[in-house]
Amino acid sequence: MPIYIQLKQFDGPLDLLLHLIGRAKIDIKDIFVHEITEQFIAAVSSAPDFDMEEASEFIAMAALLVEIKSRSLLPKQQAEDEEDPEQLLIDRLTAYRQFKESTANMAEFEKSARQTFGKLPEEIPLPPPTLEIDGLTIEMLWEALLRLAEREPRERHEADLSLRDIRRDHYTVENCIRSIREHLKKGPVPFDELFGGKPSRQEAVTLFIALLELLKRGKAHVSQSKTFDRIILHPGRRKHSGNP
Amino acid sequence: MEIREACRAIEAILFVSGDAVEIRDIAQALEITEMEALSAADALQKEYDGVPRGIRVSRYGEHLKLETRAEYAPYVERLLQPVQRQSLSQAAMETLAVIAYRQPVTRLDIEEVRGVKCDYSIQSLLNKGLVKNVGRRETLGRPYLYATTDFFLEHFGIADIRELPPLPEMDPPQEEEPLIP
Amino acid sequence: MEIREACRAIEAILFVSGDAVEIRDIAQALEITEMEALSAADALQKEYDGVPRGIRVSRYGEHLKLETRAEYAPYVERLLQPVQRQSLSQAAMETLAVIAYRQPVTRLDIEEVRGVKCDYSIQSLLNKGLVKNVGRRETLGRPYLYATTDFFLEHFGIADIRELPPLPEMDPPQEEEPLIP
Repeated sequence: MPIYIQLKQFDGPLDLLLHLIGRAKIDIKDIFVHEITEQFIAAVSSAPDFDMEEASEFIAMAALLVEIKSRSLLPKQQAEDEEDPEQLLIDRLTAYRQFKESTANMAEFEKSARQTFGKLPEEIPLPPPTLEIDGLTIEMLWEALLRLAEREPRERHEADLSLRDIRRDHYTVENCIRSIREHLKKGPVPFDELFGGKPSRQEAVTLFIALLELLKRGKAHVSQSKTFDRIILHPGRRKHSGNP
Repeated sequence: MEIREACRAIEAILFVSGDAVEIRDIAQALEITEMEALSAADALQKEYDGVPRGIRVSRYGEHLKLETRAEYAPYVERLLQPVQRQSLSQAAMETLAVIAYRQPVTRLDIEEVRGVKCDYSIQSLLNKGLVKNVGRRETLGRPYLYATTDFFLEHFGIADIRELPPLPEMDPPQEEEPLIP
Repeated sequence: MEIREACRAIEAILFVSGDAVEIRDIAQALEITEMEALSAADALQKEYDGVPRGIRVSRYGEHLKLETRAEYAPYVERLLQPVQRQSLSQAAMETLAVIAYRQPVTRLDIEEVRGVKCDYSIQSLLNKGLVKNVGRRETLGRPYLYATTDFFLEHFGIADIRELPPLPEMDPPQEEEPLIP
């Protein structure tokens, strides 16, 4: 009797085999006693929706069935330790049927769980995230300072910037500008005379920036007769003599 | 924090979030230990179960959720369109069954049982949050291992994976009762 | 329908809805009169108010609603937006120490003390809100000046930076080189 089967209905060859076994009302272990193999091959080869991609598993199974069947016709020549492919297939089918049956139980659980309802989450405007910092203690700060102190001292240019005190900058650009302009009121002044006896690096840098600022604002200009000669600072903008 | 107070706070949290909330996150928010959060949750659960109520506190693995009791589903459905859990296809259910009973398993383990490729159904279960990746098996190719999630428990309404009924018996041949009638 | 049963059904409906539900609609769904629905709602409300709970039933005109009690909102917020815990690396701790005791300082000042590049640790302290930019030093390159923030004070529970303990006294080996003690 020909069997028309749509392969798509089945979740693979094991599923189809179980279907055929079920329909024949036989036990899984009698699969090769019955005509299941023939029915399976007929079903696969006559399938109208034969899609190579999906059918490859069915074809592989058909090949296995044929192999098992043909082996049974030959005298036994199987090694002791070799597993019997027929028994392997029967075991696989049995295990698969177990899981397949278990899905009925699971579907029951699913069904009753569907009788309970949750609630949609509320929409809540959230404040900005808060941050907490672990292990930040005054002791840890101290330890960090002590580590720094123990480290090999590097050359320090500005001893006035000690960790001992929190001190404002001694020299600000604004103050320096004021002091340069005081000097300039008396007329041109050599640049190096702007500094005190031993200017600190900070003083020198700040004065120099103040000077650049004055030049930019046009409140002063400089002259130098030759390279490395003294730089003379003059009040006011440079008067252009017309020379390019 | 007193346990009564913790109960109330948990109740409020579960109500607002609607979804299942992890016990660890609750403990963190209330600044109590997970053990304390657990016993408060237990107390709250008992309180809800003590008198028959329209809603209950359910525990799914490490998650807690507030939800309606099944008996009142018809009334709820008559008035509202509650969000329904989607039921799974047979293929997805088979793959899920293999994962649930044999976890952790690799894709090949599942395909060995089902006799078909399972990439697609595994991916769809991952997307639904019913299974998760729990590492790799240290064999050739280091394949991923899959296990069920707390959301799996929620989907099937069970508190613990051990509540799944045992697999159906292997042996009895059922002459008169064909599997697929 | 018994009043207790109606209470339970109303509770389930209000929970799933989340929003306010009209009493007339509830009566219709439960196939009871509006009067019956009202007295069931009353009973439910009393039940919720009897014991302190995290949620309560509120009535707004002809509507009923289940909602959280305001006092538990902070826990809910804390859950949805947990406090982010971070710790400081040793490098960041050193940089912070230098800034705290010498502020305002430039990156170069810090690097001079620490003897390593400090861009990364300064950035990380800025991100954590422990230090801030307080202008520029008017020297060449106009480098940024860094100082500690109010969050820094808050973290140590002090009102003013001068409350930081004085640096440990150590005999400086050289007058001109008062190292970090």
